[in-house]
Amino acid sequence: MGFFEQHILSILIWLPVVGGLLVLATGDDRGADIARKIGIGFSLATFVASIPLYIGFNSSTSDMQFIEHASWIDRYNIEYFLGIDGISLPLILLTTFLTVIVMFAALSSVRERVAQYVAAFLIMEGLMVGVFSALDSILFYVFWEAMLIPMYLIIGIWGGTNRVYASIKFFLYTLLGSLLMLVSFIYLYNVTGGSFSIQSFHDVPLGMTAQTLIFIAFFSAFAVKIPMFPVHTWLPDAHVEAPTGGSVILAAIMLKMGGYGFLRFSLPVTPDASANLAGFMIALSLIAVVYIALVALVQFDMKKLIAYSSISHMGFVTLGIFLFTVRGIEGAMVQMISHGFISGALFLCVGVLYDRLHSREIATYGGVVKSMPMFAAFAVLFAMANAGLPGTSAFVGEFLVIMASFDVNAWYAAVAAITLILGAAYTLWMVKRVIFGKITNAAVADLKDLNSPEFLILALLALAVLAFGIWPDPLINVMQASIDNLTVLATRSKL
Amino acid sequence: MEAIYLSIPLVCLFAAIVAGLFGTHIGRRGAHTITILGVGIACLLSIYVFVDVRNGGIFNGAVYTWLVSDGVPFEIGFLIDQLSATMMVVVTFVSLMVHIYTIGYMHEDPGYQRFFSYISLFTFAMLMLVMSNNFLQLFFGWEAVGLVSYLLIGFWYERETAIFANMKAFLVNRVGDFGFLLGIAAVLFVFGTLDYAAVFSTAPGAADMTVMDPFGNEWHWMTIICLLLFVGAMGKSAQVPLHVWLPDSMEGPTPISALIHAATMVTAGIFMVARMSPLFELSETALSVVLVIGAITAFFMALIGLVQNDIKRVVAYSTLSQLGYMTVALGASAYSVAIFHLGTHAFFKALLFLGAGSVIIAMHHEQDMRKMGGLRKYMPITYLTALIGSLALAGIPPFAGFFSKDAIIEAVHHSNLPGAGLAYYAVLSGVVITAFYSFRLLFLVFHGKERMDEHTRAHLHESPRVVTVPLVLLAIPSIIAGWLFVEPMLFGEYFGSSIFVNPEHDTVSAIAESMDGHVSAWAMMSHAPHSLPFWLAVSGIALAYLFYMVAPGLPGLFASTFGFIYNMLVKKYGIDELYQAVFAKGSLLLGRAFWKIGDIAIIDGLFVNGSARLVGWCSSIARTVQTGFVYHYAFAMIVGLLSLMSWYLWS
Amino acid sequence: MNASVQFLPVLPEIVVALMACAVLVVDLFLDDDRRQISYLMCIATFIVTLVLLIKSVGGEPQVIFNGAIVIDDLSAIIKIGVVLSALLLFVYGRQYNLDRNLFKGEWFVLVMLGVVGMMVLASANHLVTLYMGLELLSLCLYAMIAMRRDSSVAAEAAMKYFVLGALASGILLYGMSLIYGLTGSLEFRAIAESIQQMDSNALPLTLGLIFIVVGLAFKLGAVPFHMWVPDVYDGAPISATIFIGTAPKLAAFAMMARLLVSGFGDLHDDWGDMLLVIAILSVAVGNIVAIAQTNIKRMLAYSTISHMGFFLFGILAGTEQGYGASLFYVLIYTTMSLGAFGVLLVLSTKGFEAENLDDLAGLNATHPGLALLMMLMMFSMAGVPPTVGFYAKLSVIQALLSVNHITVAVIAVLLAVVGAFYYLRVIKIMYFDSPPESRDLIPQRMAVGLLSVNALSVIGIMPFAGYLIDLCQRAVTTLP
Amino acid sequence: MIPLSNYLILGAILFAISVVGIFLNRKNLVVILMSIELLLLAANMNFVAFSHYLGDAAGQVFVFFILTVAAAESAIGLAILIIVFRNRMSINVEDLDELKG
Repeated sequence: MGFFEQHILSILIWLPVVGGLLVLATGDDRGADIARKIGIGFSLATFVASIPLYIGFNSSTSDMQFIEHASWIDRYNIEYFLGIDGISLPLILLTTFLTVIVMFAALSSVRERVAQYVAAFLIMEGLMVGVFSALDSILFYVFWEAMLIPMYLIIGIWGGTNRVYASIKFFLYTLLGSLLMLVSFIYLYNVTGGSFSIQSFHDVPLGMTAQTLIFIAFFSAFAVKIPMFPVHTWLPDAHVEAPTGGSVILAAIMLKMGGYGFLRFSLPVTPDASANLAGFMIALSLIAVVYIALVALVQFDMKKLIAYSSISHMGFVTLGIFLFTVRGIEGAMVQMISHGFISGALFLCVGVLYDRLHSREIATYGGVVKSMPMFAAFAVLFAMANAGLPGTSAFVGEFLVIMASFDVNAWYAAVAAITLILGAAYTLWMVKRVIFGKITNAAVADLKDLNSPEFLILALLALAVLAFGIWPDPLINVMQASIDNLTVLATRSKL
Repeated sequence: MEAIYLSIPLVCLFAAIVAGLFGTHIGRRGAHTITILGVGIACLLSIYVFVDVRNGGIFNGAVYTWLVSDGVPFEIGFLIDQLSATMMVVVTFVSLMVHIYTIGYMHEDPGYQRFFSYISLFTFAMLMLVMSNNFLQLFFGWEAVGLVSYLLIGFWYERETAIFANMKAFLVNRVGDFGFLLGIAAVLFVFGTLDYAAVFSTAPGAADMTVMDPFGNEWHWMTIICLLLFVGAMGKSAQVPLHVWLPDSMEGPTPISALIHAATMVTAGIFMVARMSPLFELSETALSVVLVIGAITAFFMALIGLVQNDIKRVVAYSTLSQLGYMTVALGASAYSVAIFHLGTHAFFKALLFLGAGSVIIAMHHEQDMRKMGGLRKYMPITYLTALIGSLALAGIPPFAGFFSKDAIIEAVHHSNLPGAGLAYYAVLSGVVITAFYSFRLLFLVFHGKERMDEHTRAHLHESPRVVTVPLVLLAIPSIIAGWLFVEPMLFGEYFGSSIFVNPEHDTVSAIAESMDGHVSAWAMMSHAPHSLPFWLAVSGIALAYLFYMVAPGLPGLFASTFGFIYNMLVKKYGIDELYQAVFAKGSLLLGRAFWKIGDIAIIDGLFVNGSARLVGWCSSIARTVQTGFVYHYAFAMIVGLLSLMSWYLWS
Repeated sequence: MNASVQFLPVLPEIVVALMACAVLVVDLFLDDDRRQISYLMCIATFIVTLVLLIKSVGGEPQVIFNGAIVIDDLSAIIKIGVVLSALLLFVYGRQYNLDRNLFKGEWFVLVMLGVVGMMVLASANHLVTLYMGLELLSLCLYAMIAMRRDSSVAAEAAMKYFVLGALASGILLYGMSLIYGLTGSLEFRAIAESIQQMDSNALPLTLGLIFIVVGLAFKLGAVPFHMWVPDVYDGAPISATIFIGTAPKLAAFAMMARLLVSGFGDLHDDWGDMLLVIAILSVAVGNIVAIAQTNIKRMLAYSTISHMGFFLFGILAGTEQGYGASLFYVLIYTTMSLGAFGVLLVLSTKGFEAENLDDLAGLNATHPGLALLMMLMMFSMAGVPPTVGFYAKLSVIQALLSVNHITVAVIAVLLAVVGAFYYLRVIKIMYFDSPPESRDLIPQRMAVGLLSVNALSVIGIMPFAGYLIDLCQRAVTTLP
Repeated sequence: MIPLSNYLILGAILFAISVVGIFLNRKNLVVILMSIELLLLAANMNFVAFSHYLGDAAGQVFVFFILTVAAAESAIGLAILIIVFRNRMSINVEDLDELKG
């Protein structure tokens, strides 16, 4: 094996980070074009470099692959330990893909401090790949937390009017959760007799009290991130205020880290506590599905609406995870990937409108289809996907989760399936008010349809959404073995 | 053969994509050429397949594996049997007619290419639905037709009513899908597979599986499954109480009303229940529910049709009512009759809608019947075909509707399920009403005084060839489809094994027995003058003649005499208002409460910002301790020292 | 034993002390234009001392001057830290001092003597040495704060610091006298030995310990002996604040570790509990009160208080790992403080003190480089990875958890979230707010260059954090 | 012979007086300086007493150091006092309250 094959994960992490630093060096806005080009170049390179992961991935085993191992902080046995399995692989590919999209989106939507913007996203890409590939809990934590920094700046610098409140709320909310997680990592380190390796956490026996406390700590980190009711209120604020690219990455990838965390940590490390508290988690998930959908219904701000819809969809993810069945977890995973595409696309759509009229208010628009037919077609497609229409990737996840929850308890499925109605209601109502109808605002009549970069990114996302909707098997196939293994880990007792 | 199966839907999809994505490049001509070509090929191939199936060419196989979850494969595949082949022919034929008709109807519309793309896409989706060999793909098609319906109802997106109607249609359908998806989940739970063949073959064994609900009642799984699936059918086939979307869907262009909201999509629910006959047969409770719901729909929706003035709405309520008839047939286990009626209804209802469309074109998009009249002499072809359609709808022999409707009524008559008696009277009285409103329409539009304004009258003329040819082509099956198919479909081996009927419920055989085995179209027709339904239909027509030709003052008199009933009918029993107030307003209210109170006041206000404020408050308090006076500082140190000391002294 | 052999280990101290005298003399003959010479002499002294110190790392631990001085890796690391920070703050503060008429021989001498005091503290193995080092340091600090004769706040700060400092050393001395009386010894090892032979629950001993702990806590600025910290940070000129806020914490660690661990190791149960209370209070008060501050120097003062709390967590764990963690923490803390105050120094111009939070508004727009450095410092202080502040927190929390102080750890991290708020606010002001109309800075290439190295090291150190932690851990092995 | 405890009590009393002198006095800074001297004296008292009773000279040596430091401390203290006075024309303890909060 060559250097590339051996260090592919490291390359995926550090290539964009180096790119980001390079972009920072281009300095002020006079270098904006160069910054954008470097950004696109590095993100494309990273995406291309991530393809061999999929090609070389052996989907028949649940073992970690593409492992990299190096000592780092010997005294605490903290290692630079990377590797992926079927759960992290799709998320990594999603990350590299969406960063390319965001870079293209930045072509037209960002005008000031371009270099810093591009740099923040590139660095964040590296960190996100790091989160999904770290097998040492402290390494994981480093990536996990470090990501807050660029995101904080993205929201704060390029955000909307209420950006300061939103960015600080975002940061503190997530920091609170993750610090408790850190405490449990260290606790586990002591229990395992000096190892921060995630796999050793999986194997260490734990008493019920310890498990419960650790579960709560993990919960506080992941539930905030994903986010679950009732710790979700940072998300609408952060989304609304973030610039388009920020919202995309936030919704499409950062939220998935919560789900990933549940899968990687909560379930296998504290199986008994998870099982004990599963009812509670499912209850919260179902509340999220219904309560948040209703809240989404009454939003005036497009971004806020999509943000709430994200929370509602993430309710499906947590529901699927805490069913403890293979199908439920498969559904949760597919839901995460699919939501990555769809929410990203929806935020980009809002971004397209925002770039033109500088308003996110639903009331500003109406009859957009008249002036922007191409855009409207995409918007309706993604809206339908958001409503979980079969044939789009969103359906796959919802379908699997509902099927799985019926197996566990039909009432769970019944409550979850309400999303079919409410999800369609809030999405289509927004579509009705924004895309269709008579043009009431003169500015809307003068809107220009998509330019070619915008068309390109939306088309790419549309393709992804449809492709995974029509043929999700390749996606599921990749994670099958890992999920089987995870279910085994999650259902055996550790007491 | 498999290539043919595959190419039937795909050719439509291809045409839709070309017309949709490259509409501006290929132009109007290109768009309609390619889509008509596509649907035409699909129609021909469907007929070929139909013939093949009649010769025993039944096929059941997967196209590809959608995904494998937890060891269970979910596949996309085709089940081509008598049932699906029949549906394919009906769908592609009506669709082809509508395609051709559209050239004339939409020729001034700027969204011409888009429209063709949509209806081709619809044909694709509908074909996928009927050809499916598993529940998953059924749901796919189910939702896809819903999507196209949504797009087409809102085709004129600048009309507020249209975009309201399409959202309403989608949402109400979603309520049905809610049940449908849960039904599918229940199937998967009970049978561990979603494949029709596998489910049906193991279904009898699962008939006795039960489950307890939280209130301690015992439920048969089969009842639960069937009821849930039927909820889906109720949504799509617009059964009470999920019927509210269908009349509003008339906001779409008329070809759509014909194709989607009369002939094909709305019958998907009927098709689905027929397809699930092996399951429904195992649950009398479910059948009973189906029967009652169908009867309610058939009767009460027909009543509303009496008072509508919009030409399309009359047809729409008649569709609702006829869907009720089909559902009643399903409930009476007369699946073959239901499908038979589905087929005949598809032809004559499409015909009526297209005829109405033809009138609307002539009237310059005026739809109010009170402003029409005497059109017979301006539009002879339209009139003639509409007459055929109306006769078929009213159930006058030898038109197609007679056979199917008569069979339904007979089947209900022979059914022993709870609610069958009620259903029987409902469908029986429905016959009068049906005949009345269809001829009311005919008289108001084509006969009597010419009530339109001068300008319109001056431009009245028969519609162009592209419009009339489909009318004629649809009129033919409206006449002959009945006596052509009634014998094989109902009493022969037409459906083979594709429909399963429990001998205990076999009402169709009971009809045959009641006719002493002399089952033929002629026998039915000759029996007609001795049967109640026929005379009811005739009396309906006669009444309509009386009301609208002889004594035009009578309707007004009745309306004022029975004001309460009249108003209730005009208001459609107030169901729309009720839903609007309870569900739409209710969820908005709930949403706002959750948002403002739950999210903003409690979670954010109290906990998030509250804790921030608490810390800030602590901070401002704590900083006042730092007074600036050095003796206070020293005092603090001494206090610290002394407290440490006393801590150790005491402990 | 040969006398020269005895003096060689303390050569760095001797060099600095002699050079302080030399500068004092030379400076008399320089006019203001040639003050540069004494400045360069100081720089050269520090560099030479650094070289000497670095060469001494890894040597055998030795106790000299009849047990008064101990020379080991711990002392070497501390001294390197002290001299290095003195060197940096010399460079950072050059322009600032020039602008404020503080660029004078006396100033240099005071810094150098203060450094000597800290070096003595780092090596002190005897109560007398400890006291002498402490007083040498303190007296220099009092004088430095008061150097701005025309500033009434500086005078006030100096007075307060002086009074409270003297009170604290009085308390410390009183404690020492009790310990002396009970153990009959002034040398740490001897004290430890006699404690071992005593009934460790003897109340008078605990009493003496309390006095000593209070004296030490004052030096660190831990609650409730912290009251001087905000006022002194605030009132002193920034070039003095940076001195007070950095190197002395290092020296305090050495003093604390040697006195408590080497001297009172057997009384860990007692002082551990005392420190626990003090530490939690410090973290709480520091973080909470900092939120209300609008003056960045005061804010950093409160932040220091909370950091000292975290730093105490390591020591109070009473394990070798804990001591190492504390050493690591205090080294990192010093680096961060140097960077943060360094940015303030660079931002201050003649007649303008960059000391209010608003003075940083929009820094990213006008000086993105400085803003980046300050941001790194803030994130590092908040303990956000990948900055090194995180590893520091990680290691002390690990130490806490290893002795099962789980609740304390949870409280500590919750308060850290509170703390993150005001660090974020600084970043918010720099990055999200709009800048003032003009912000003209004198280019200070040398200072900014070093500052960049200083600040970037908090992130650049990441791959090598392992080595640094290891170094700290090895250094504390000689303690018990 | 006077028992050790008497010396210690004296030391403690001196200590207490000086501490009280520091935080009770709100008028004159000079009094605080005097209290500080007294504080050091208390420690010295203890050292000498212990030294004597232990028969160990180290304590008395320490006292010499302390005395020296005390002298330096007073010098600096008075110098600061003068600066304070120059800036505010007052040596009132209560006037030193510009820095707070």
